[in-house]
Amino acid sequence: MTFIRQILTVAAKDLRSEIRTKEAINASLSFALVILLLFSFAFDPTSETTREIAGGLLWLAFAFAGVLILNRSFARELQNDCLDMLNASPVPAPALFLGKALANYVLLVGIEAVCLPVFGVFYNVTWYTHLGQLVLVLLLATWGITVVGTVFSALTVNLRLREIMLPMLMYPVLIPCLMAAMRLSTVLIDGQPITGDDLAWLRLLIGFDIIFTSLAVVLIDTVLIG
Amino acid sequence: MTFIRQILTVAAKDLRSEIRTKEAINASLSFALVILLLFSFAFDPTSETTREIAGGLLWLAFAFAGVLILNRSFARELQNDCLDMLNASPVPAPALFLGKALANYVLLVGIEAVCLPVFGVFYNVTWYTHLGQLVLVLLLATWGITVVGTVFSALTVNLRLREIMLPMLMYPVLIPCLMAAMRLSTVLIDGQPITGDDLAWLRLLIGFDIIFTSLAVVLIDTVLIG
Amino acid sequence: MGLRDKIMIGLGALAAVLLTRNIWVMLTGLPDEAFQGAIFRIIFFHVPAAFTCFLCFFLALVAGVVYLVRKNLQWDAFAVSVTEVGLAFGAINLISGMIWARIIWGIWWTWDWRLTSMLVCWLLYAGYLVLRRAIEETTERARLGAVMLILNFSVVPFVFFSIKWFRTQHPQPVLFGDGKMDEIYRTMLYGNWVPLLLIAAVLVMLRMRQENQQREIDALRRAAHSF
Amino acid sequence: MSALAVEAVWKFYGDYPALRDIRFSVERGQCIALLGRNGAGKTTLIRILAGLSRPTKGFVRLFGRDAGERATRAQVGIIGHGIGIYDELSALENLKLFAGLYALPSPARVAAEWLERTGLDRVKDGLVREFSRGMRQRLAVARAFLHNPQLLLLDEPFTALDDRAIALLQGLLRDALHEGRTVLMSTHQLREAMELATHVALINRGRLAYTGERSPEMLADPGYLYRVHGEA
Amino acid sequence: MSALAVEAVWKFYGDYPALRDIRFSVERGQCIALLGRNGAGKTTLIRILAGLSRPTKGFVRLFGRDAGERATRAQVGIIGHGIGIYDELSALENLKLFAGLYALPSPARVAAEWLERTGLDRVKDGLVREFSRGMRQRLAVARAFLHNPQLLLLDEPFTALDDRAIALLQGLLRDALHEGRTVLMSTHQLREAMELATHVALINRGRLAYTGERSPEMLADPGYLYRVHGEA
Ligand code: HEM
Ligand SMILES: Nc1ncnc2c1ncn2[C@@H]1O[C@H](COP(=O)(O)OP(=O)(O)OP(=O)(O)O)[C@@H](O)[C@H]1O
Ligand SMILES: Nc1ncnc2c1ncn2[C@@H]1O[C@H](COP(=O)(O)OP(=O)(O)OP(=O)(O)O)[C@@H](O)[C@H]1O
Ligand SMILES: [Mg+2]
Ligand SMILES: [Mg+2]
Repeated sequence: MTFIRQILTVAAKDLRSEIRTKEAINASLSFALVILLLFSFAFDPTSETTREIAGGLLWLAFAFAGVLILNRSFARELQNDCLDMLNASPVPAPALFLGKALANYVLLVGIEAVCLPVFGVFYNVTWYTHLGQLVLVLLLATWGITVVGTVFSALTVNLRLREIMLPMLMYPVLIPCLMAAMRLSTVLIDGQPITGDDLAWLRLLIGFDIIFTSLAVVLIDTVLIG
Repeated sequence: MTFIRQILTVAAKDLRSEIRTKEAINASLSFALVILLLFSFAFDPTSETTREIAGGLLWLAFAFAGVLILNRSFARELQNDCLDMLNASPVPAPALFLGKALANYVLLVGIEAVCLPVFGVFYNVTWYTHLGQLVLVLLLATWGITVVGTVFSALTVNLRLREIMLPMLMYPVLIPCLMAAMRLSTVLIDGQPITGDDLAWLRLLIGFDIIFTSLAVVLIDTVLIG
Repeated sequence: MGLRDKIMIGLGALAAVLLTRNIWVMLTGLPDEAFQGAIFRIIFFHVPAAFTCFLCFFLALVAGVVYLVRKNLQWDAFAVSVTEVGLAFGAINLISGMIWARIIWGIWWTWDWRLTSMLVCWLLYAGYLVLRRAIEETTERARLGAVMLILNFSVVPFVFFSIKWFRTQHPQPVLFGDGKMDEIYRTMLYGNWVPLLLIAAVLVMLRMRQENQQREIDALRRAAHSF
Repeated sequence: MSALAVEAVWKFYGDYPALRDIRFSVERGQCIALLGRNGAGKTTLIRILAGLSRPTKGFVRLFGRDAGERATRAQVGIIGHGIGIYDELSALENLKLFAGLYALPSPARVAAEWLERTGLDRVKDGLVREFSRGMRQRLAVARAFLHNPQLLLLDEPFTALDDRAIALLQGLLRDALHEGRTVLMSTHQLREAMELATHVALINRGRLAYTGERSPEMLADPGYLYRVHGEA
Repeated sequence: MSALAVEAVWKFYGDYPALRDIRFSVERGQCIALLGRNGAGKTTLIRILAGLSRPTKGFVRLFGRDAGERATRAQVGIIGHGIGIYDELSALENLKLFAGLYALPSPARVAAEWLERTGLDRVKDGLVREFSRGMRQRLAVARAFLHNPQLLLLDEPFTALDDRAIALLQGLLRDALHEGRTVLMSTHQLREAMELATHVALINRGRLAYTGERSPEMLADPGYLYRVHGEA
């Protein structure tokens, strides 16, 4: 119980200070929109090929936007040495980690929720045919991005050139997750349900989430306390 | 003379604190590879349509790298209140701004220079047919990104102004610049020189650079000293 | 000259002899492959290099875990050395593959999943080195590096599992698969793996020594700088 | 059982020893002043005691338990070099946050109480970003005392405090000592420290040069310790 | 012409007046200690003097010129709450940088000289990130003195310094005063301040409560000023 309460406290704190300053949301959301907008000019949005890359484009935008949020996640704690105070408090490192991950998750899912309809309009696709399944894929893949991203955010807080270190280190790790998400979203946006072979991708997504969440929870203490 | 020397000093400082060793080159090289890798998942790079958006992909990668680096530019000065010391020194605010912009510019151009050949190999395009013109477009558009990004970076330091700027989301300002760059690069990579209609895009790029550089130089004092 | 140096020189010499002999046999004793001709011989480096690379990455994982348990910087030195050597052999695999591809397929690179997965793998570990470069403090570098190694290695299975869901232009496994490879080729393949492994071992030992010396130098510098 | 026991602690940054074989212990109800010149290793030691960093060799026991354990941490209050409060939150929000993290029963009440005790209740809804340095330090004090810690680890707590705030902090510390709680503080403001300290420890370049009770001459002449036991 | 003249300065943060109608002046060669409780407005005033913030009403003259002018800035040395040096650069690089920004003729020589004078020459190539708090503060002192400023604005300069470093800084300030340069410092370490100050100014909640010469009783009893002119 205390554990869950601590997670929520940390998450609420992060969300509150992000909503106050809007530093990350602002950059991240506007960047995602720019990507979608620009590519709607580059492609002929009515053509067949656009359909084929719909999922890819969407997840590319999310992955890029996500990094902007994740970059700030632990960096925010550097000011005034707040990270030390969190580490010194009786909050166990996994609770701290999960709290921060939860806050990032909420922000990311929020941004995705804004982007999806925009995407639908610009690219003239009916993305909501299999809304339930699409949301499922979205939630699963975003959790994968969040968990990996939050761990790497902790890992890179003290680095120079942190801003490009984070994506450089985290994207390769995320590739299985992103690939599955892209593939599944393309199928769903194309109006087909997830079946047969694609179920394997869904399983991959779930497996990825489980493995990395456990690894993160186990390793986070080592990352945070030297 | 002193003005230029001060610009260079500020730029050298920023560059030095980012790039101590070869680390920066390594980081940007792997960054480029990772981004290209992501694209290859999102879009099938062998298909014809992908050729058509080659310029788009390239600039997406550059814009992304730019956003990451620029976001940090003034935020870096917050630690230890360094910004105060810069503001208190006899360096005029425009010199400070131009110095920081220059450092960002060098970093970005460096990353781009690494990305281009890698892009050529992995996407199997001959990008160097009109090398001169391509470099010109690259330098112009990157300067646009840099100036706008650096101003916004300065804005994030000042909470009060940021709230005012909020309605105007940050990156959409860059859209004209990016669109011109994408269009021109696609043409050049396709092996054609810039002619006729496309000259208008080039003019837009130059106009964008001039307008935003002047605006930035004029406004920067207000942004930095409250 | 210490025992270590003697072992190193011995192993190096052995590797050189074996390698010369193998190349000699490859050039004079082996027939050209039916479809691919002379270039096929590149396989004797291409494949063992890949195996050596994977072995190194696995050892790096072990070293990382042991470091986190023992907190002994020797293990960290081993982890870097073995990763660097692994990356070198990975590069040999990639580059030999690219040359091969250029000759057989006519292009340097295609986004075939086999090729891509190898590149992903290589980048994962290159990331580890970039991360280390960026951290000055030795203990912190070792700790975060070890974490990174564990995270990296857990992606590798995903990367290689998903291979099943793609059609690849790259040949399917012949060694552990249905085993269509001629006996002589296969013997040579394994035979050439031995000298490559020896070279890897010597390189790892050299790098480890250098790493340890570097640490001592750093400590002296810090002591000189301290108040 | 000592409140705090440091046993043969070494801390290496790479191969450079920032702490060398430190051993001492502090009993409940004692107040120990950790002294040493700039760069001696005080902060390094305090971070190890707070469980923010692990010793390379040796170990540390707080109330007989490991420094990293959760139950131990709930007993420790910390003021570090950085104030450890959030600029984007208000004073009240900050304290409520930490009360929540320490799982106190009624965060809001405790937070309000400590804002009052540190004289910050008038600015409780102001964002910390707008606070003066001393106000921030007061808030840091409130944060450290919030959960009634049995052990207080204070790294230069008097920094930036005005005379009243120093008196306030000294009062709080005195109360804590009377209640049998333990205090370890590092500071360069020797006078303020000596008034409180029952014991002193002096570190010279990572090595413990002196530990013992605070003698009357130390109170009368704060420089005494450095002259007698410090380096040339 | 006064070294520093503050004329009817008001500063509002929103509706809150952080400074109310402050007026005083300091002549060349004087050392004025700016005192006041936490949140009184000392830092706000110093930031205005340094040209980092503009007064809402009134104005400030340094050597007869505007605070924001470039020529004025070159004459001012500052130590603020933040140390104002870069963590990712080495001590030497930091000083060379600032020497460059102040357009000094030979940055490297000046930087080396000041590293020596602040006792940091042995760590000159160490990254500031690895410095202890006191070492950082010494570097901040070096940075402030580097360009031989005619006016020194010091906001709590003694923070985190050990006895030796305090003596060093006091020595530097004394030399500066002898050379006819002007010093304005805020601090809560009254003893150290009073030893140097020729004048004092006391701010109470944004209002100037007292200015005048430092009298002998202030030196003997640092709390004197607060008791007589401070608020209840
Ligand atoms: C850059 C391009 C290439 C890369 C990165 C690459 C990568 C690899 C890797 C990692 C392996 C060993 C792993 C495994 O056995 O599953 C391998 C094996 C092999 N490669 Fe490549 N390869 C490339 C190009 C080629 C080309 C062009 C050919 C020939 C057409 C080729 C033929 C083979 C063969 C026959 C094997 C042995 C398969 C086995 O028995 O497992 N490779 N390659
Ligand atoms: N992260 C680090 N990496 C390398 N060296 C470090 C690090 N942190 C501290 N040190 C070194 O360890 C030594 C002790 O530092 P510490 O901060 O503990 O000193 P201190 O006693 O707190 O000094 P001060 O009174 O100035 O705060 C110093 O020489 C410092 O340079
Ligand atoms: N950016 C700001 N926005 C709003 N109010 C501010 C801001 N900065 C300072 N203040 C307020 O102005 C008043 C004076 O603050 P200032 O920092 O000048 O105090 P100070 O005398 O330096 O105190 P200390 O000794 O604690 O450093 C305080 O009440 C503070 O809350
Ligand atoms: Mg310290
Ligand atoms: Mg102040």
